[in-house]
Amino acid sequence: MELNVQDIAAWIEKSNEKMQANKEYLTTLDQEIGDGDHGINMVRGFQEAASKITKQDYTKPADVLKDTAIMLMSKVGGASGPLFGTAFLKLSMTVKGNDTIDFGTFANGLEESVNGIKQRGKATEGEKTLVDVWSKMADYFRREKDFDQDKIAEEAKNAMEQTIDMMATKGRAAYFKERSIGHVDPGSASSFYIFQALAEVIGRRD
Amino acid sequence: MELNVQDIAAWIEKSNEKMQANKEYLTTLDQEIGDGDHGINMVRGFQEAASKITKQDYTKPADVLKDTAIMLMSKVGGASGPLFGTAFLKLSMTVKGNDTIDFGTFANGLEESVNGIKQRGKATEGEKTLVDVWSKMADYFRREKDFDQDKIAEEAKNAMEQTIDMMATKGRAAYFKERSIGHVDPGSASSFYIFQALAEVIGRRD
Amino acid sequence: MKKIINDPNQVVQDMAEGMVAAYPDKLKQLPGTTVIARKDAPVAKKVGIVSGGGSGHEPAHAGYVGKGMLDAAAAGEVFTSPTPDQVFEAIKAVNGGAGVFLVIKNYMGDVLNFEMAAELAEAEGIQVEKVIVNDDVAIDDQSSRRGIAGTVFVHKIAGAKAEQGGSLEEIKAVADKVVENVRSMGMALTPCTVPAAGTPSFQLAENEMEIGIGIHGESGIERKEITTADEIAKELTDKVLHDFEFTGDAAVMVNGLGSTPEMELSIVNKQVQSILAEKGINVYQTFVGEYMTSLEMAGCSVTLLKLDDELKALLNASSHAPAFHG
Amino acid sequence: MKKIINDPNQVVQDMAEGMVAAYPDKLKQLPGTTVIARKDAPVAKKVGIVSGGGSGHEPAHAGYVGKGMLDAAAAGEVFTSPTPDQVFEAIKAVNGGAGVFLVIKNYMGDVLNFEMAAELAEAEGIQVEKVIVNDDVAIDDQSSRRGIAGTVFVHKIAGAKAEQGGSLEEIKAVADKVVENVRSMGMALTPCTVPAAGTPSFQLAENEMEIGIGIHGESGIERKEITTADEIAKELTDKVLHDFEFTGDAAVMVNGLGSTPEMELSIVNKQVQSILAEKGINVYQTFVGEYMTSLEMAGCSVTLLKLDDELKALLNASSHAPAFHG
Ligand SMILES: Nc1ncnc2c1ncn2[C@@H]1O[C@H](COP(=O)(O)OP(=O)(O)O)[C@@H](O)[C@H]1O
Ligand SMILES: Nc1ncnc2c1ncn2[C@@H]1O[C@H](COP(=O)(O)OP(=O)(O)O)[C@@H](O)[C@H]1O
Ligand SMILES: [Mg+2]
Ligand SMILES: [Mg+2]
Ligand SMILES: [Mg+2]
Ligand SMILES: [Mg+2]
Repeated sequence: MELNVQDIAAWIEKSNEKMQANKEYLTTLDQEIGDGDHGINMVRGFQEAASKITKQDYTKPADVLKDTAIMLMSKVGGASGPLFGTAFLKLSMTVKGNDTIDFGTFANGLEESVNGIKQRGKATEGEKTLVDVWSKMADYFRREKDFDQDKIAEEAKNAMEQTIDMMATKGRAAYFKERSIGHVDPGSASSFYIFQALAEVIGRRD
Repeated sequence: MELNVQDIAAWIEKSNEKMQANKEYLTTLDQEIGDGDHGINMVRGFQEAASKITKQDYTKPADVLKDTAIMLMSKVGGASGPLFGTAFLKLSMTVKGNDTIDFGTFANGLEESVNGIKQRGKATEGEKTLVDVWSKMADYFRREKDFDQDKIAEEAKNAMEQTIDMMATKGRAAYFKERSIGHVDPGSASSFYIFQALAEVIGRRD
Repeated sequence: MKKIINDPNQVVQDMAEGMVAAYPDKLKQLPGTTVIARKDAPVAKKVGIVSGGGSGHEPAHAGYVGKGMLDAAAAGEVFTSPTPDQVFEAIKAVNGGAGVFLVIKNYMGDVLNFEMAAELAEAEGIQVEKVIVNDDVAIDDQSSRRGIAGTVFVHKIAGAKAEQGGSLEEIKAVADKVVENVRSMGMALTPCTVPAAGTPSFQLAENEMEIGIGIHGESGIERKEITTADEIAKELTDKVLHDFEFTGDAAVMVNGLGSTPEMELSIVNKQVQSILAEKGINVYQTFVGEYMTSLEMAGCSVTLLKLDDELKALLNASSHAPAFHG
Repeated sequence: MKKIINDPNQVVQDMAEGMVAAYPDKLKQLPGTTVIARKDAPVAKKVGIVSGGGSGHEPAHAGYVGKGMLDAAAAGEVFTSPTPDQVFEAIKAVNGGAGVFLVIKNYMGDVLNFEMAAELAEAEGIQVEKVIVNDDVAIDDQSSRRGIAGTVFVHKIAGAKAEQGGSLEEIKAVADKVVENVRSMGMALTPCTVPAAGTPSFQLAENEMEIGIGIHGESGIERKEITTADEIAKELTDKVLHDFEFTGDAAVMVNGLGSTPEMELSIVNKQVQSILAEKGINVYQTFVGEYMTSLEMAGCSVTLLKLDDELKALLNASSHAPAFHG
């Protein structure tokens, strides 16, 4: 299976729907170990990305991803904006020129995304940040052969849930040290929604 | 019956006890139609007056009354300080030189007090202020022949209660216009305690 | 009650000491009182300007003590007028021989206690004049209108006039002019808690606000459902404009009552300015911030002062008071 | 949620317009942004100073825009860093040819977004330098310490240096010196409510306080039972003194987080000053008030800045920013 430009556009739109639906939940997570704006930030960014994408005609997946990256960087604010923006920008750069994205290319793109996030945020795995979801997903894609709706969603969910027991050492949550343990990392939760949205797009195609 | 210097001192001390005991109630009344400090103000003033009087030896009732007036003026603050101060000062001036105070002299003193309060506060009867209690008590003393514990307390209570149905036109309560109706005037309540204290002193003597 | 205090009965004393500790070169506390005066008071041959009132209105009144503004501020207990002896000490401390001018807010307590102090001072041969500020248009009857945020303009302008060597009569005249030309109207979203009382001054539901509020934590003239900042600004401004014919130049103050974030004051200011522009009133200067508060009450007031050339010049004159820079 | 606002999604825009409306001669809003800049920006040949961050810290940051302090402040959504494009607009607007200096508070969001903006600016040939302020001693690990009230001293001193014609390198050097010599510690009695969230950022019982609070409505490092102002002042001051050896002269800031009455800040200041006097630290200048807030949070922070002659002169230099007078 390969993802075409409609699939990628649907991915972003579905991600937006999920952010809207879970805005309050994300904000609650961020109130617990952050400053309570993560839901608001993600909704603002994905709302703008989705509406930009809907308004425009694209021929290449990379262009959808790039516009998403730009909208996230320029609308989210907060730590998560540049990080998610970087993720989509790296993905876009990897698939540049392609009409469709095959599994291997997507896996490469995710690897680039993770590297980009880690570099920008100076964070690594296990620090209770969105790195923990993106990195686990890159690993998973490297191991697998083809897109699988259920497995992608499940893998992302597991990765998100594994942040519960971690102690934050990056981002605002790090200020709480031990007190950060026992909560889902907000950025990991929104990352999970992004991969869940991807899984649903794949499901629609199957 | 005549009131001697011990009676007058006891009056002030008993008034103080009543203010202490009803501080919260007076404050609640003032929260309803004022700024919520009347209990605090009265307690501060009578506390100082009582402790000044206890510490000192007096031979003349007028001196006790004068010190009370000075303490109320210089410790209460707010509208009620100068007004109660004036009341006790006028009383003191009327009985100046006397070793004891007979009923008629006390009645004259109260009349002077009412005039003093009215002049300072530019208020008259029916404006829902402490004038309403002091004026009713002056009337009562003018009508009667001798100190009577029960009647004094009863008369003062009635006067206080009559302020409930009045609409305030002086003091902070006046800002509330019709909304001031239905509440006891705080200054009338504390005036009632002063006369109740007087009644109890008389009762002790009977 | 959540407050950063030591003893509810010591808040005014502690505050006075803390204020002087912050500005030891500018301010002094008169011994045995909670009066704060200019460090260099009395200034010879200058009329001394004294104001004050209950505490809880900070930065009023001590924050306005300084060259070009007040010479002394007497602080009473929270929301309670200072007693005559305290005001009398303030008067004596700032009398440089040219007399003393009192700026009194129109509350029975303030008026009575300041007047008694004035009598004591006059008995000692000190010439005293006064103005009673009643800018609050929430009250219909002009004689019982409260003095609220507009008082700060009186402080500023009377203080500037004194600094320029104005006589007691000249200061009285210009202060009267300010009082005639200044109007305010306030509202609140929450009550406040007097430290010694320990409980909020009134209760308001989550969707309610009080319109026509004073600065003593009392309820307002009218209780209403909360509305937008634009509508609140409009209601306050319209009431002020309805009461007095503002034409030409004006100074505007959007004053926070204590816990209203400056963000919200700016939002209110935006609408106030657009209403004034629409009416053709020329805003000469705007003040947005906390000038006359009511402890931690949430809410704001809008004040307009009609300006002529004299008032403009005096408003512009320099002030060294910690809370008013001009 | 009780707030005087119009639309939770419009608060920053409304506020920016309201601020400029208050100081139309001093400030301007860059079109299409919520960046506020000096009216006369760019100032030719002067290094432009840009700061900013999430909104909700008013008067920071736009209140510090003015001659002698910042050239522009970029305001993000409430408690959310401004995006790179906004900061980039600010940088372009204040670049008078001598480069631009960024004062960034040490939050991942601020750092990332400002750095991206710096990259965009450098790509256009604008020279950019920066300082990252991390004065909050509540956090042990120095590299992850937050920037809080001490940032205002960086604004003031970097701004003064730029006004005096300092080069980008000289400004960087003096800003670094401030960051090395400034420490803060805060506490809170209540949470605050982000307008778009609508619910308080955390819950605190009537008898609880949070020690080691930031300025984004987050909980602190430690939850404790409320104690007296004196003990609170002591805890904050001791923590600051323990982290850095303050000797000689210092500037002190007792900063209110939003809804703390000035009365309480003065009471805290009284004790802070007496602790410093005891330790033989000479207080050169004190600032008591709301300088770096967290919406309507109740609480305060104590900041100390060790001063040498250069820092004293720059702290003393004149500032025309609406919220900082010097
Ligand atoms: N250094 C970092 N590296 C990677 N992710 C980070 C880093 N710092 C924060 N994050 C992520 O950002 C999320 C918070 O985003 P958000 O609330 O939008 O921004 P802010 O923390 O600025 O308020 C965290 O839950 C975490 O997943
Ligand atoms: N003009 C007046 N004349 C007589 N009594 C007055 C007047 N104004 C107020 N009072 C009395 O003072 C009382 C309020 O006293 P208090 O709360 O101590 O002072 P304040 O109103 O200054 O807070 C009122 O209940 C009323 O009885
Ligand atoms: Mg956040
Ligand atoms: Mg009262
Ligand atoms: Mg009072
Ligand atoms: Mg944030």
